[in-house]
Amino acid sequence: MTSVAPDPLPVLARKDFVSDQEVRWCPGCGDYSILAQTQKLMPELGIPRENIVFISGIGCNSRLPYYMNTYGFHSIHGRAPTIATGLKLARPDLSIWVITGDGDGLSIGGNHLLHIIRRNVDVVIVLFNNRIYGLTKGQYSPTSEQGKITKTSPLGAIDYPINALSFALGAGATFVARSLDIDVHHLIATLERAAHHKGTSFVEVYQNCNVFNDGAFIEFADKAVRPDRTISLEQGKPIIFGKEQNRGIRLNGTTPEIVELGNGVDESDLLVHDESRPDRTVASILTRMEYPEYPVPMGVFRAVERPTYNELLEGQIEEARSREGEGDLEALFAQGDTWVVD
Amino acid sequence: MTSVAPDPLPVLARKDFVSDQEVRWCPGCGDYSILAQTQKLMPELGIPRENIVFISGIGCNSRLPYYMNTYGFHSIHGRAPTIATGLKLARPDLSIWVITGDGDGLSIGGNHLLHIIRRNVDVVIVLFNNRIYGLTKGQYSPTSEQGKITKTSPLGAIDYPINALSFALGAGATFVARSLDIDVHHLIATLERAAHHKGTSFVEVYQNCNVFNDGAFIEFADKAVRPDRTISLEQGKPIIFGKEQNRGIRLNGTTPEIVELGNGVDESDLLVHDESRPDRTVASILTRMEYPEYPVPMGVFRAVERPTYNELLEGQIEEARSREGEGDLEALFAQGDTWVVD
Amino acid sequence: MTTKDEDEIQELDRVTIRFAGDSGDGMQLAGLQFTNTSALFGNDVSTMPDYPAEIRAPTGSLPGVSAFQVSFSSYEIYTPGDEPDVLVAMNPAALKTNLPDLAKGGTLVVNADEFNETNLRKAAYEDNPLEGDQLAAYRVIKVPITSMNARALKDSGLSPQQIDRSRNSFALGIMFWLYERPMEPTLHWFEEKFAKNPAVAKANATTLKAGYNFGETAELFPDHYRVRKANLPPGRYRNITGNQATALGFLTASRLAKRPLLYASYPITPASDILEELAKFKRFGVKTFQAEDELAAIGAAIGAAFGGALGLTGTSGPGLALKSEAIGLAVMTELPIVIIDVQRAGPSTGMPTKNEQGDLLQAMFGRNGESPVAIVAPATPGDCFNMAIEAIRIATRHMVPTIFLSDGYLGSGSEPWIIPSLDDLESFEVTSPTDAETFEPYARDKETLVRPWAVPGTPGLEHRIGGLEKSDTTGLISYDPENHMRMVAYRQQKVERIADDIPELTVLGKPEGALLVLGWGSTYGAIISAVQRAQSSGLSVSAAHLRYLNPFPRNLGDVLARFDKVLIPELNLGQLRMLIRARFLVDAIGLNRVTGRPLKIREVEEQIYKLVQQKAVSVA
Amino acid sequence: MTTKDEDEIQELDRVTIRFAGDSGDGMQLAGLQFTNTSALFGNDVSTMPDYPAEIRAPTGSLPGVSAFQVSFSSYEIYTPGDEPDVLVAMNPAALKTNLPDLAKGGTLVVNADEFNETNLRKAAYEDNPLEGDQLAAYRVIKVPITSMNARALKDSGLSPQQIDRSRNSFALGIMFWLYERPMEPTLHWFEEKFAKNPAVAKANATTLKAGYNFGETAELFPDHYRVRKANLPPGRYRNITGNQATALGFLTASRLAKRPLLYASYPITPASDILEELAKFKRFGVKTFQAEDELAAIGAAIGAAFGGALGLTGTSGPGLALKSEAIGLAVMTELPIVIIDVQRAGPSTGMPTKNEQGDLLQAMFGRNGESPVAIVAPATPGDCFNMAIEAIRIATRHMVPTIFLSDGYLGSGSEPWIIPSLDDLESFEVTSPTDAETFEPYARDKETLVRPWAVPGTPGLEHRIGGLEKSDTTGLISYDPENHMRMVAYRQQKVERIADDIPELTVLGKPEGALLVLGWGSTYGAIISAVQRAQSSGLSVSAAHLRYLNPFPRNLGDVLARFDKVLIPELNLGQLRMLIRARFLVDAIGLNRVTGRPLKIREVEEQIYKLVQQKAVSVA
Ligand SMILES: Cc1ncc(C[n+]2csc(CCOP(=O)(O)OP(=O)(O)O)c2C)c(N)n1
Ligand SMILES: Cc1ncc(C[n+]2csc(CCOP(=O)(O)OP(=O)(O)O)c2C)c(N)n1
Ligand code: SF4
Ligand code: SF4
Ligand SMILES: [Mg+2]
Ligand SMILES: [Mg+2]
Repeated sequence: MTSVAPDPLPVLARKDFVSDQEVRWCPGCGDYSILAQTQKLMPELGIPRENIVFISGIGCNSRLPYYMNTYGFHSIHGRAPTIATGLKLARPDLSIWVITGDGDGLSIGGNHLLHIIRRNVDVVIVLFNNRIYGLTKGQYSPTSEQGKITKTSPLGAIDYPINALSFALGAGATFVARSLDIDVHHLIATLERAAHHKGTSFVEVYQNCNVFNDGAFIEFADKAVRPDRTISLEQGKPIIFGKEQNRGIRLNGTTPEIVELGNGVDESDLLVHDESRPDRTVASILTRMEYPEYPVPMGVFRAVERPTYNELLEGQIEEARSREGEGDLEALFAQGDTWVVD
Repeated sequence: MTSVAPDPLPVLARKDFVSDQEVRWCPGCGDYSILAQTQKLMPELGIPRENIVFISGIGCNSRLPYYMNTYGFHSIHGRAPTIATGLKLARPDLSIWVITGDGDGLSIGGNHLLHIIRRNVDVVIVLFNNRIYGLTKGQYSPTSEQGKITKTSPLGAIDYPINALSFALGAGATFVARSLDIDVHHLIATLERAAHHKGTSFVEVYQNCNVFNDGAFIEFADKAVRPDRTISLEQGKPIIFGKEQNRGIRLNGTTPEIVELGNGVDESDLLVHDESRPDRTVASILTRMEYPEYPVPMGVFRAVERPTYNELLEGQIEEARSREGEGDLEALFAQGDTWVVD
Repeated sequence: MTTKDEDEIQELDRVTIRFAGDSGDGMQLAGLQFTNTSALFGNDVSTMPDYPAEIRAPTGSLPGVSAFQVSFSSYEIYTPGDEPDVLVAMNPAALKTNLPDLAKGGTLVVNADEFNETNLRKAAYEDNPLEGDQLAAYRVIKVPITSMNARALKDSGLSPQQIDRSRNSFALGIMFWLYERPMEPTLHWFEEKFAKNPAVAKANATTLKAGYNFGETAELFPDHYRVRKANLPPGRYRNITGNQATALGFLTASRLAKRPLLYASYPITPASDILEELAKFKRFGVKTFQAEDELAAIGAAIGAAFGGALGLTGTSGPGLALKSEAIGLAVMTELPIVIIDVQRAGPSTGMPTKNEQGDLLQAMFGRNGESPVAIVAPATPGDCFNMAIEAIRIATRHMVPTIFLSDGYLGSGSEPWIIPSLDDLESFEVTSPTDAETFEPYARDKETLVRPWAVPGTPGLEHRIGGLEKSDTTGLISYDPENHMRMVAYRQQKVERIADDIPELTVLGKPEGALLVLGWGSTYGAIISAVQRAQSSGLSVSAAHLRYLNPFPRNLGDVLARFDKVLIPELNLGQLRMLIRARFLVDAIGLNRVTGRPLKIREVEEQIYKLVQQKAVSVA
Repeated sequence: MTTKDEDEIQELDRVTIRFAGDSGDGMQLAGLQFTNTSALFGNDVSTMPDYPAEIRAPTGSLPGVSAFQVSFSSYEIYTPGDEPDVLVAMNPAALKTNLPDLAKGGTLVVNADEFNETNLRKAAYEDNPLEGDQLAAYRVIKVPITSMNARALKDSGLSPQQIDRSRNSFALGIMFWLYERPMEPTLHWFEEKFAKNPAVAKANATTLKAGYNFGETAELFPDHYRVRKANLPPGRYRNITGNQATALGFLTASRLAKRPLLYASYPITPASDILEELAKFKRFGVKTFQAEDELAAIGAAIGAAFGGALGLTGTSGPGLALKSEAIGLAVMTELPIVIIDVQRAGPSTGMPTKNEQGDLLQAMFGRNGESPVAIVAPATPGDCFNMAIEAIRIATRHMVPTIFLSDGYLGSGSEPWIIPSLDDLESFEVTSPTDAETFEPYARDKETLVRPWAVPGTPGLEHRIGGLEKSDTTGLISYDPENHMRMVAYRQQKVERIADDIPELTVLGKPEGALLVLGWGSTYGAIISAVQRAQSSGLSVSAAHLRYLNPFPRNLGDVLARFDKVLIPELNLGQLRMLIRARFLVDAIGLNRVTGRPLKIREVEEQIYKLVQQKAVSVA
C-alpha cells in the first residue's frame, strides 16, 4: 500500500480502455459499435483513465460500463443521472459519462434526466435508443411508435412516443446531438463533441436491437438510403442533403420545407444550421423532423454555454469562504447564547 | 340502504360545490381565488357532482380537494397523475381534475406529469405555480428564479428554472394554458376551456404565496401594469397588448419582437394567435416569452385534438371483443394441450 | 425402486431430465415438448426452466447456457427434482455449468460434435472432458448429434444454419425413445407451430424420428425405461406455469367479484409474463396499463380501486421497494388493491433470473409507520390460481391492500393443473354503499372493522380521502392524539381479524410429534416430499405450509405447540422464522439456503434426520 | 416539593410552562426567550414546540394554534414535562386545544380580551369558559393582555396591527416576573433581532417591562416562584435542537474523518431543518444539494460515496420508503452512505408534524432481499450530535449504509448542550487503497469483512461495481449459487461484527432485578425519569437505552437475562419488542403509545408499578 510517484502521463490506446470482461450483448446488437467508438474515443480525450467514470442504469445498454476499463457503476433502473450528479458535485475533477436507454432514461428515469439537464451538471449522457425494452425481452418503450405490436401491446401500443431530443431541449439542454450506431465516423465525432462540451451533453444514439426490434431505423439509416433520408448537420452551413446534395431545408415561417436546389432556389434560401443560437426554437424544429415526412437530422442540434451546476456550487463555497473566512467549527458549536456552569 | 330512483337532474349552484371543511390556507393566499373560481365553474359544466373527482398530491395547493363537495383524493407527493390515470382508465365516465403545484408536479412528480401528458389521458391538470415550496415552509422550487434566496438556498438558487408550459408542450400536450389567481374572469374562462377539452388539459396558474414568496408575479400581474406587461391570447386574433392596445408581437424568423402599431406597422404584420396549429413551434415560442424581456402571454396557447389514451384503450377492448367475441373463461382455462385422468 | 422386466425395459417411478445447451439451441422447446408428452401420457410432471440473464450471450459461452429440467413420475410429485438423473448437454459450456447438478451415476448424453477446440475454449475447459477420467462417475453417452442431424436433413432444402437449429429435435427423439414416449403430440405440434413454414416442420419431424430411431438402433443404451402413469386425481388437466395461473386467477377473481380488473405494471423479470399474459385478455374486458415506472403502476391501481374496480399491480422485489410509499397510502385510505411480488434473488438487482424468498419482511414492514397489509403466498404453480382469487377476496372483503408473494421458481415453473369449472368456484359479494343518509366514509363494520367502499358516481356519497390521518367514522383529517391511537389499532386489528375469514392451517401427518416442518411459498414441493419420505421411514415428523402469512391462520399457535421442535426451511436468512419466534416465542430452527436455486428435497430430509435422530417411532 | 419562604416566594424544583396562542401570536419566540433566559440563569431546561400542520390557518381557529412548552428545573431533567403546570392561553382556541393537558390545579393565564364572541365561535365554544364553572379545577388568572399591551404602546408610533404583534412580549413579561427571571437577555435580543426597526425593538422592550410590572403590581398572583440553579455538569452550554445537533454532528464527522460531506435531500417535515442548517455551512466546504425527489437525493449520496466523499441523505418516513430501492444498491455495492430518518407519525402522510417511532422495522427490513444495514438512534436532542458522528464512523469503517433514526420530537425539541472541544473528539481514520498490485474490489478484511473503499482518480484501481451479485473478492458479476450464499452471509456478518466496534449497553441502576425498562430513541427522557422515580421509591427496576439498533450491543442478551421482566416502551405497536422477542425469545412486554405525542413519564411509571407491584425492595 505504498504510494508511488506517478509516471509521466502514458499515451493510451483503445485497448487500454477495453476491460477484461467478455462482452455479452446479442451478436449483431448495435451496442457493440457504440462501445467500440466509445473505447476508441477515450485515448483522444487525453484524460487519465482513472479520472473517467461510466455510470449506467439498467438495460442492455447499461452493461457498457463493465466493458470499459475505467471506473464504472452499473446502478439501478433510471437513477444513473442522480448518482452522476452526486459524484460530479463531490468530485468535479472527474469526467463522467452516463449510459442510459430509452426505457431507463425516458420511462422510469425521465424525471432525473429532466433535472440533471436543467441543472446543466457537467456530464455526458448517451441514450441508446432502440425503441424497445431489450433486457426484459421486448416490451414497448416510450420511444416505440404508436401501434407497435410487442409482448405487452399485442393490439398495438397506444402511447404517443417521446422525442428524446425535443425532451432534452425542453429541459433546457445546452448540448443536444444525435447519431447512429452503424455510422461509426459520425458517432465518434459526435461523442467527441459531447465530451468537450462544458455542461450536460445529451446524445441520442439510434441503436438497432436485432432481437426484439430489428430494423427500427433501417428505412432511413440504411447506408444505401441514408444520404437521401437523413441530414448531416454542419455548423454554419446551409442544410443540404441528398446523394446529389441537391436538396435542402428552408423555413417557411416556423415550418421546415424540403426544397430542390436550382430553379430559382439556391443555398441562400436555406436554413443555415447554427448550434449556438441562444434561443432553442430552431433546434427544436429540427428535432421534430421525422421520417418519412422529413429526412432525419443527425449531428449536433444545439451547443451553447451556460454555467454548470457544479461550477456554481463551487463558486458559492469559494464566495462564502472569501466573505466569511474558512469555517471555524468550534465557533459554530458555540453560536448563539451560551452560558457556563462551573 | 334502499336505493331510490334518481330525481330529475337538479340545477346546481356554486354552494353545492363547497364542502363543509373549513378552508385552511394562509389569509391572502392566492389559492382561495383558484378554489373560488373552480367552485363557480362546476355548476356551469352540467356534470353531476358525483361524477367529478379532484385528485391532488401534497402541498398547500393539494388541499383543494377537501374544499370541493365532489369526490376527492389527497394522495401522496407527486403521484396524483398516476392515480388519475388509473381512475380514468377504470372509469372513463368520470370528470377528473388533478391539482398539483410547482414542487409536486415539476419536482418529485415531473415524470408522471410528462407521461400522463404524452399519453393524453382525458383529465384536467391545474398546476398552482407559486415558485416556492409553500407547505414545507419556503424552500426554492423548480420554478424559482436562479439566484433566489430561500431557506435552502441562502446564497441563491443555482438551479435553472423549468418553464411549466414549455415542459408541457415538450411532452406533447394537446391543451396548454396559463392564467392568474387574481384575474378571476380570465381564470374561470380558462378553466372552462380546459374542462371542455378532450385529452389532457394542462393549465398553469400563477399563484401568489404571500407568506413565502410574496409578489412573485406582481411586477407584471399587478392590475395597474397588467395590460402593458401581459398578453391576453385570443384565438384567431393578432397579438396585441398594452393599455392603449397599441403594441403587438411580430415574429422575426422564429424570434418574437415587440412592435408599436402605427408608423407603417399594422395588425397584418402581427403574429396571429392560433391555438390549433398542428405544429407546436409557435406555441412554444410564446411560452418562452418572459417578463421583463417580453409581456407574459396568458390564456390558451395550444388546443388540438388527438385521440385520448382512455379512448384508445376502450377501442382496443371493443375491437378484441368484436373480433374474438366476449371472452370465454372456461375455454381460456382449457387452452393448449389438455389431457384427462379418470 | 427399479424393477427389471423381460424386455430390457426398466421400470422407474420417477425420472428427472435436464436439457442444457446454448440459448440458441432450443432447450426450452425440447423440455416443454417432453413435459407435455409426459403429462398427456399420464405421468405427473413438474418443471423448472433456467434462463441465462443475458438476452443472447455469445454462442457457446458459459453465460449463454439455457436449461430446462423436467421431472415425471408414476406418483404425485411436488418438485422438478433435486438433481437430474439424465443430463443432455448440447455443448461444452452446457456440460460445464450443469454437470455439478447431475446425480452421481447419472446418465450424460452429450453432443460429441460440439466438443471442438473453439467451444472448449469458450467453456474454459483446458482438456476435453470427453477424453480422460473426468466423467468417470457418470454413464456417458456420446452422440454426434450435430452431424447426425445434418445427415438426416441433408435433403431438406434448408440452409445449414436452419438445419443446425433442429438439433434439439434430434436430442428430443433420443429421449423419447429412452423413456418410451409417443412422438405424435410433438409431430402434431411441429405442424401447428411451423404451419407457415412446412419445410421446417418437416425437418423437425424427420430429425425427431431420426433421433428416436438412433436410440433404438444404436447400442449405446443398455436398455430403456418405463415410467408408468401416475395415479392422479381425476379431471381434465393442462400444464400451467405459475405466472399463467396468476394471470388466470386474477382474471377469474374479477369475474367472481363482478368488478372489472385493471392491471398496472412496469416490466420486470420474473414478473413481466403476467403483464404480457393479461394483455392478451382484452376480450374479457381486462385493462392493462404499462406504466412509466413502478410508482405510477401502483398509483394507477390505487386510482382504479378508488373507482370501484379491482386495482392490481405486479412487480418483483426492487419494484416492490419502489411501491412502498404508495402501499402506505392504500393502507391509510383502506382501498383494496393487490400487489403481486414475483420474488427474485436480491438484494438490489441481485440475480434477476434466480429465485429467492427474500421479500417477506419487506412485504410485512417495508413502509413508514404502522402499516399492516394482508399477505398471501401460493405454494405451487397451480396454486397461484387459487391464491390470486384469495388475494382479491381478502382485499375487497377487508378493504386492505394485499400482497401476493410469488417467486421466480413458481412463476416460470409448471405443473399439471386440473382445469376448474367456473361453477365450482365460489363467487364473493363485494358491495358498495348507496345510501347517502347513513353513509360515513370511515364507519366500520363491527365484526370486521371494514369501512365501506363508496364509489365515485354514487350520488350523495361525495367524500374525500387521502394519506393524512383520518378521523374515526367521518374520515375527515384529524390530528387528535387518541383518534390516531384508535385508528392505528383499528388498522392493525382489521388485518388480524382476517384470520376469521381464512382456513385453518392443516397439518400433513400427525397433529403432534417430534418435529414440525413449517414452510411457505415455493418450498412446498421440497418440504412435502422430504417429510413424506421421512414419515415413510417412520420418523415423527409432520409438515404444515403457510399460504396466508399475514395474518397467520388462527390455529398456528396451537399447531406449533404440539411439536417438540419446529424447523422452518426458507430461501432467505430466516424471515418467517423471525416472525414465528417473535410471535410465539418458539425456538424455531432455520434451514436457510440463499443460492438463487430452489430448495432440494435432500436438504430438507437431511435436516429432518438431524433433528429427529434415532427418535423414529413406529407407524401404526 | 414546595417550600414557602418569607418573601411570598415559593421555591420549586421544576416548573413546566406552555405558551399557547394563534400561529401569529409569536408563541415560539416567547417560549424560546423564556428557555434561553432560564438556561442562562442556570436551570436545566427542556423544550417541545408544537406547530400546527397548516402554514397559517385562519386567525383564531383551532387548527391555527401554536404552542411551545418549556420545562426548567433545579435538577437534571430529561423531558419537557408530562403536563404543563402553567398554561398561557392567548385566545379561546389556544385554551380549548391545550387545556386537556394542563395539570389539575395548574395555573391558567388567559388573555381575557380575546374571549369575545367571534373568537369563541371560531374555537367552537358555546359559552365563554371564563364565565361559569368550567375552569374550576384550575387557578385562573384573567389578564386583559391585548388592551394592556395596547395601552403600554399607545405612544410607540406603531400601527395597531404592529402593536398587537407584541402581545407575546407582555405575556412573557408576566412569566418573567412570576418565575424571577432577568429581563436583560431578552431586552438585548430585541435590540439585535429588530436592529433594523428600532421602534419595534423599543415597543417589545416597553411591553415586556409592562408585563413584568403588571405581575409585580397586580394582586392577581398570590406569590411568585423561584427555581434554583440546577447542579449540572460543568462546562459551557448552549441550547440546541436535535436537528441542529444533527447538522453539527455530521459536519464534525466530516472533519474527523477528513472526508468532504455532500448532503443531498428533498425537503420534508420534520427533516427540512437539517438541509436548511447545512446549507448555511458553505464556508466549511459542505455541499448541499436539494434534489428533485428522495430517490435522486439518495442517488446523489451514493454517487458522492463512490467518489470517496461522505454521502449523506436525510428525510422522514415516506421519503425513507422512496429510498428503499437505492439503499439496497448501497448494501450491494457496500458504500458508506448515511441516511437520516427524522421519523413522524404514519402510516402514509400520517400526521407530519407529530411524533412517532414507526420506522424501525422499515429501516431494518424495508428492502428486497437480504439487505442488512447498520442503524443508530440518538436518545436526546444533544445526543444527535454524538450519534451523527457514530453513524459516519460506522458507515465508513464498515462500508455499510447506516440509518440514523431520529424523530420529530428530538429534531425540534431542545436541551442544554455542553459545547464540545474539537480536541476531545476522536478522529477516525478512513483509508482508501492505492496499490494496484494487491487491489481487489471485494477482498475483505478478515476481522471485519469490510471491502476496500477504492476511489476514482486512483490510477490502476479502475473497477466496476453495481447492483448485480458480486463475485467474492473480484467483485465481478456472478450468478454462482454458492458464491451468492457466501456473499449474503458476508453482508449479514459484516453488519453483525460491528457489534465489536460499538460500546456495550450500560444499565442505569442495578445490573439485575425485577424489571428492566428497555428503550430506544426519543423516549429516553420519559423512561429515565420514570425509572429514577421508581428507583427512589425502592422498586427493583433498572433502565437501559439502545442507541445502536443494528447490530445490538454485544451484551444485550446478558443484560436481558438478568431481569425477571422486560418492559419496552415505544411510540409504535412494538417494533423493537418484536426484534427482541425474536432474537432472545424473551417475553418482553410492550408499552405502546401511538398518539403522535411524546411518551409521558407518568405512563412509564404506571407500567412500572403494575409490573413490580408490592415487590419493592429496600435500597441500601
Ligand atoms: C426498478 C426496476 N424496474 C424494472 C426493472 C426491469 N428492467 C430492466 S431494464 C428495463 C428496460 C430496459 O429498456 P431500455 O432502457 O430501453 O434498455 P435496453 O435494454 O433496450 O438497452 C426494465 C424494465 C428493473 N431492473 N428495475
Ligand atoms: C415523499 C414526500 N417528500 C416530501 C414531502 C414534503 N413536501 C410536502 S409538499 C412539498 C412541496 C410543496 O411544494 P408545491 O408543490 O409547490 O406546493 P405548494 O405548497 O407551494 O402549494 C414537499 C417537499 C412529502 N410530503 N412527501
Ligand atoms: S436484446 Fe437487443 S438491445 Fe439487448 S443485447 Fe440483444 S440485440 Fe442488443
Ligand atoms: S404558505 Fe403560501 S401557498 Fe401555502 S397557504 Fe400560505 S400563502 Fe398559500
Ligand atoms: Mg431500449
Ligand atoms: Mg409551490
